[in-house]
Amino acid sequence: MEAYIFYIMAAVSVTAAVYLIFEKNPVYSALYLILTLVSIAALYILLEAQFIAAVQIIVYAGAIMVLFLFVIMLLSLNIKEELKDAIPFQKIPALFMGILLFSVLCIILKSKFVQGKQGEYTSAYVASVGNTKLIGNLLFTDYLLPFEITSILLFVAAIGAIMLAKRKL
Amino acid sequence: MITLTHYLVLSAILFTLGVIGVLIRRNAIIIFMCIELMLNAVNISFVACAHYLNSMQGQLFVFFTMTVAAAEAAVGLAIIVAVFRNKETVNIDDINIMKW
Amino acid sequence: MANVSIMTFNILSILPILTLAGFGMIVLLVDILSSRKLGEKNLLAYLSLMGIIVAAILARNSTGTTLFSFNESFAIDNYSLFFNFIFLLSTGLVILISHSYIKREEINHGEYYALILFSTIGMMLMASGADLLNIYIGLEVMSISIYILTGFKRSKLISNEASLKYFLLGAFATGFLLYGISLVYGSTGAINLKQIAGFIADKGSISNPLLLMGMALIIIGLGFKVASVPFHAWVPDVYEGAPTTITAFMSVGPKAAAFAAFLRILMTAFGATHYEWQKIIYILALLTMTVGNVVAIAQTNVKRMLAYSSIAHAGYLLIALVAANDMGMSSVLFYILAYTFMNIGALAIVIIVSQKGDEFIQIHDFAGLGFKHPGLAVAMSLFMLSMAGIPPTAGFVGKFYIFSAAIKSGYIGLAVIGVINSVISVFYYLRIMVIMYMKEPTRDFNPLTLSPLIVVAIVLSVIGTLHLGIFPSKIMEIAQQSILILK
Amino acid sequence: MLNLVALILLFPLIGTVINGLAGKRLKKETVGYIACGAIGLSFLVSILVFCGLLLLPPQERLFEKELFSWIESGSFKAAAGLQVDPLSGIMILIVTGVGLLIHIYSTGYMHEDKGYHRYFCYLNLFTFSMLLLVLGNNFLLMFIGWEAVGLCSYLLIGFWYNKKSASNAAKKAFIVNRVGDFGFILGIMLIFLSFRSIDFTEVFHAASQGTFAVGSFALTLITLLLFMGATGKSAQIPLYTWLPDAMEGPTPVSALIHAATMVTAGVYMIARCNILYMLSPFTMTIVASIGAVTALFAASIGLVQNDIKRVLAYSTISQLGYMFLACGVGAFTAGIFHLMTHAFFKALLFLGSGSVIHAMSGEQDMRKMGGLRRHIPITYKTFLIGTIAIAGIPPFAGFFSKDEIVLESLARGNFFYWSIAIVTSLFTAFYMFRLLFITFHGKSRADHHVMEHLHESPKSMTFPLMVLAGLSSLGGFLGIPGANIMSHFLAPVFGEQGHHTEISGREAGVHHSEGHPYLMMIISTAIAILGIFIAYHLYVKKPELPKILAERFRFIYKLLLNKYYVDEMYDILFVKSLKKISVMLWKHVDTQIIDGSVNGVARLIGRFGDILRFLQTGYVRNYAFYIVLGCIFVIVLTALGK
Repeated sequence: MEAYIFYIMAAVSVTAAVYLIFEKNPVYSALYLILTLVSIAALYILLEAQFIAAVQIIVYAGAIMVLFLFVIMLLSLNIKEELKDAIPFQKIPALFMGILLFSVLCIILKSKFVQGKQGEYTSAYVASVGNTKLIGNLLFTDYLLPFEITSILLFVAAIGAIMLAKRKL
Repeated sequence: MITLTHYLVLSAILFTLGVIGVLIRRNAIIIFMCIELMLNAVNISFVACAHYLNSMQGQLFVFFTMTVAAAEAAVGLAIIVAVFRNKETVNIDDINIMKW
Repeated sequence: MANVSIMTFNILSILPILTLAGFGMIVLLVDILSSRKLGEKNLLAYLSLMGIIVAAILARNSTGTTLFSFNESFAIDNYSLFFNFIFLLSTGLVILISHSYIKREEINHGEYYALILFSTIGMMLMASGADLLNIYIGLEVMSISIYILTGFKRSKLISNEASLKYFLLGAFATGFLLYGISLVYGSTGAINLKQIAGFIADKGSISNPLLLMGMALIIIGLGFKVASVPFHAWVPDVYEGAPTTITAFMSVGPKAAAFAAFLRILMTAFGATHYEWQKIIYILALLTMTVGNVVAIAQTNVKRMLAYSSIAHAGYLLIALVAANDMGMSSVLFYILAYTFMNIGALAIVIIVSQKGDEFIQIHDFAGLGFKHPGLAVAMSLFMLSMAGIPPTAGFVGKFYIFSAAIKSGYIGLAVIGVINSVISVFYYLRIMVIMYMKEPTRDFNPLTLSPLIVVAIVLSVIGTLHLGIFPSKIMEIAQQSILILK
Repeated sequence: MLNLVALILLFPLIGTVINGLAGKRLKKETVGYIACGAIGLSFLVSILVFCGLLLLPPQERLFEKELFSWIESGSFKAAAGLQVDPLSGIMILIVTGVGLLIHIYSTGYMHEDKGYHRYFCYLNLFTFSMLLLVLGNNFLLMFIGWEAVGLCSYLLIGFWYNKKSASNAAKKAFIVNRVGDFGFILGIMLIFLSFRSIDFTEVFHAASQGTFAVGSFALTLITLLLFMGATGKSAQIPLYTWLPDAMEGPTPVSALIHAATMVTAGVYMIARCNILYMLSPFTMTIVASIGAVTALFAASIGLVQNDIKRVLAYSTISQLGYMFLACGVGAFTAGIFHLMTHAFFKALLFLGSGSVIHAMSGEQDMRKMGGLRRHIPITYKTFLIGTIAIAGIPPFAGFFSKDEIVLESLARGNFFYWSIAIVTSLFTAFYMFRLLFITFHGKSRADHHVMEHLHESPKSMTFPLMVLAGLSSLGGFLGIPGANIMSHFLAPVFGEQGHHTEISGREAGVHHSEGHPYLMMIISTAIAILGIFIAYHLYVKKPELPKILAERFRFIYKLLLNKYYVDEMYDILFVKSLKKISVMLWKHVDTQIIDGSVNGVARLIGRFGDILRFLQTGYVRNYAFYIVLGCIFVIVLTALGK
């Protein structure tokens, strides 16, 4: 059962990703990306990361991609402008490069490697406490510093978005 | 039985697709989406590793990656909007006044 | 290593960061509350400077301690302290040179200073981060601020373009960095540098290709930030298009931060696998300095030329990384400090000489500066000589340390190539001097963008360049103590 | 008194700073007084220090003064320290003494120049750098002086920056020197690697204790690299090309570069490192051969040059070749002795030629001179003394020093060195007297415009000439065979052993040469007189003969006149061949880049830069492509390169 879900979701995400990179219309591309993100969220549930799966749907697929779509609509981009390619000679090498990169990665992934140290958060333990609660606990104890710094990051992003995109300052 | 390697290979496939997308697309927004795809591929590998290692750090890392991605999206799209204001295009092949 | 204390939660250790964040917000608040008159924003510069000074004082308080807080993910030690001072110094100098520049370019918004301060927070986090998460977050805070600052001249296409290029490529490279982190995490089960090192010590690294690939990808990600060839292509375009002050900023601070993280990751986490990364960095160093220097010769735009020269300098620093001995590591610290002075100084003069809209930044626009404004020309010559590595300047001592470190570790070939490269570099540094002193002026230099603050920055840079060249031993001693923690 | 040594450096530095900062606002006289005063005081202190040195017993004549610890890093230490011993004692006297005369001369020569203060600022800095080079007690400090001298020469040669040729010559000098410096700094690093120290005392002590075997690879490499630096600074084959061009600077600067400072640095360095060189016979052979070949080569070029300063420039190269020949055969004393006498007469000749040029309203071509003897008598007389001195006629200074080198080249070297030395001395006598005859004798060939302005130079210019003439006549007696003061004085530096072998070597050499040093003296004097006679015959008795000869031996004449086409050869070798390919590839690539580069090598690198910069296409996707390419490369390197 688990294996089926994995293969189906993996196939969906890969197919959607392929469409994303070959689709001419940016709106469709964005929609394919959302499809990929959702299928990845399903994989997260399979991996017992419910909180992350939820965040993936709500923040990524929900908020970030809506922002993308919004900008695409705002700029009302037409499809034609992609037709002229200034560096057409890169396409074939790029594909080749991608295949090469992938095969190198696979060779290494297929090779025998020692797995990392096992942690204390076994499935049973996580299930007994609850995934979200555990993440919350860790975020406000061990990972407080990055968590707080992230607030600065978001603040910077907000300033930046206003600075760069606002029509009049 | 689905092993860690399965997830890592899926992650590698998506990552590579993202890289190819960056290399061949000309629309800045789509390039940016491809970069998001790469980040998601990495996230899969994080969560999968966390799962198979009985560790929580991977999930936490993904949490932060998503936040960063959100911040990057805001800034990146703002930059694209700013470019569009001045140049009326998001085709990055046209955006090369600086070279050599 | 006297008193190593481990605390889970220690607010004192992040006081400098909090200070900078606080001052960043204050700057924004004051900007909103004060009137909209552009001319009256001097206060903001002084406020930011004050923030930097306060942060420096607070950072100074922790001199000599070694302290890991926040679940051992944040280190306060001599190493991070040394880098924090470099960051604060470079940020301070950049604010000094910014004041008149952003007025001239009409981008005098409070956000400018706030973003610079926030970016500095990111750098400090990178230097102090003892786990990969903190380093990553720090990198992002730093980079995103700089993406925005690069595009700060919103109405200028060149600035937009630089920002877009930097952003897309930066995000792309960060993808590789993250991928590397995830693989390292997967193969060791840890993101804390010490735990990674511990795991490698237990299990050995030879049988772990995934770990090595993770390491390689991290090197690529950071290699992008330090502008090593072939991950350098963004540098010339971004440096040229960014506001000149930001060019000064990003050629020093972020590069230093990336090197801080680089050194800490490689030495602390991957110290045991140094044979693996040394050969990668060996080749990167070789390519970086050669391409940087050779292409710099063909440039006519000063900012672009300095961009290539900054690539070349990253190459020299990578040599020290390859050497990986005490002398090499401490020379990285020393050289970055030296580079801070000479590069910001040089760009400050570029700012003064260029005019509104960054008009005059071709090399021949400097013609005759030597007669019209001898003071500026002498300072510029000093910075150029220092970059070319001619005694008695900081650049010479730094290069000497680096090459000696390489020879000490047995990398004689690399040192020889380094020296040849510094001979090549003389061509283009000298060209600026030749043009300043041996060509008749082709234009009127007035009005110069002079303000007391920028003069202070240049004087500080001159003093720094000379002091480090003539009395380097004290700083070198501090640098040597600073790197002890890495081993 | 020895403690005063820091003052020697301090005074020129103060002079530089004052003239550099405030010179623009000061009166010309004041600037001159400050500059000359600074060097004068420095000269006085040098004398005091020298006397202090003399008061010590010979074997204790080594004084070190550490100013502050300069670079300290782990086992690596370099102090900013000064060292006085007989060798540096002589050198500071030469540098400050001759330097002072040149300073005084310059106050007259440069009087009309609007960059007066700038000139003296550089000149003081130049002297300072040279003194630093000479006084430094470790290799790194010496290197700093070494670099600083290069930098100052760059500033001074390009002093008249309006002249395109001057600024080109300046760049050429600087960059050719940098090529040599590259070897020098590598040599220093290797010294540190081998000896764990760069202090003169420690390194030489370790070397004399036999740390390395004679002829060991490390030492040979070190000495060769150091010598590479010397070939750059002292203008030896193959890095000599900058020196003839260096005369584009004001004439007193040429005098300073050619006589007291800069070019002598290489000889000084080798003499300083004599222990290292003695331990590597292979390098010694190289040094001697390059010295000998350079001597002959440059002298032969000097035979046909028509520019008065150019003749002198080639003669400097040739004389430096002598010094290297001496060092190469192990006769360091002879080398230093010749360095000293050469400083006297070459300064005299250059200043004299400056006086001639001054009188001729800037004309440098000898063919437009002639008959100046009567118009500028003081210059003529002093110039004559200088010419006799360099030609090697007893009892003038050049005779003793050159004779010693000729002698040693046979005694310690071989017949080949000796014959080159002899032929060179014939050439020297010939071209120097040719210069003298063409310039001062015969009928005037200048137009009357110039003739009307013909005048003897002011006192400030003739006084140094007279002092130098005195030194050129008498300076040789310091090293007169039999009672050789120089060699006794320098003995502690060149080692008890070296001294010993020197004497025994001399005796052996004397035996070798049929037991009669005087015979050798007579031979060399005769050769010199022969040279003079030929010159006299060709240029005074039958002035039409040279032209006929030039016609008959057209090929050789052209070859010599064009300096063996070395510059052109470098051009073809490094530039032309590559240019052709590049032009084909990048036909539309502009010419503007070429203009920035300086010589062949620079252009070659610049070409690479041109090609590489086209990788910077401006397309983001290309850049991303490079990243991926690099990424795959790095991963493959990690994964496969076990």
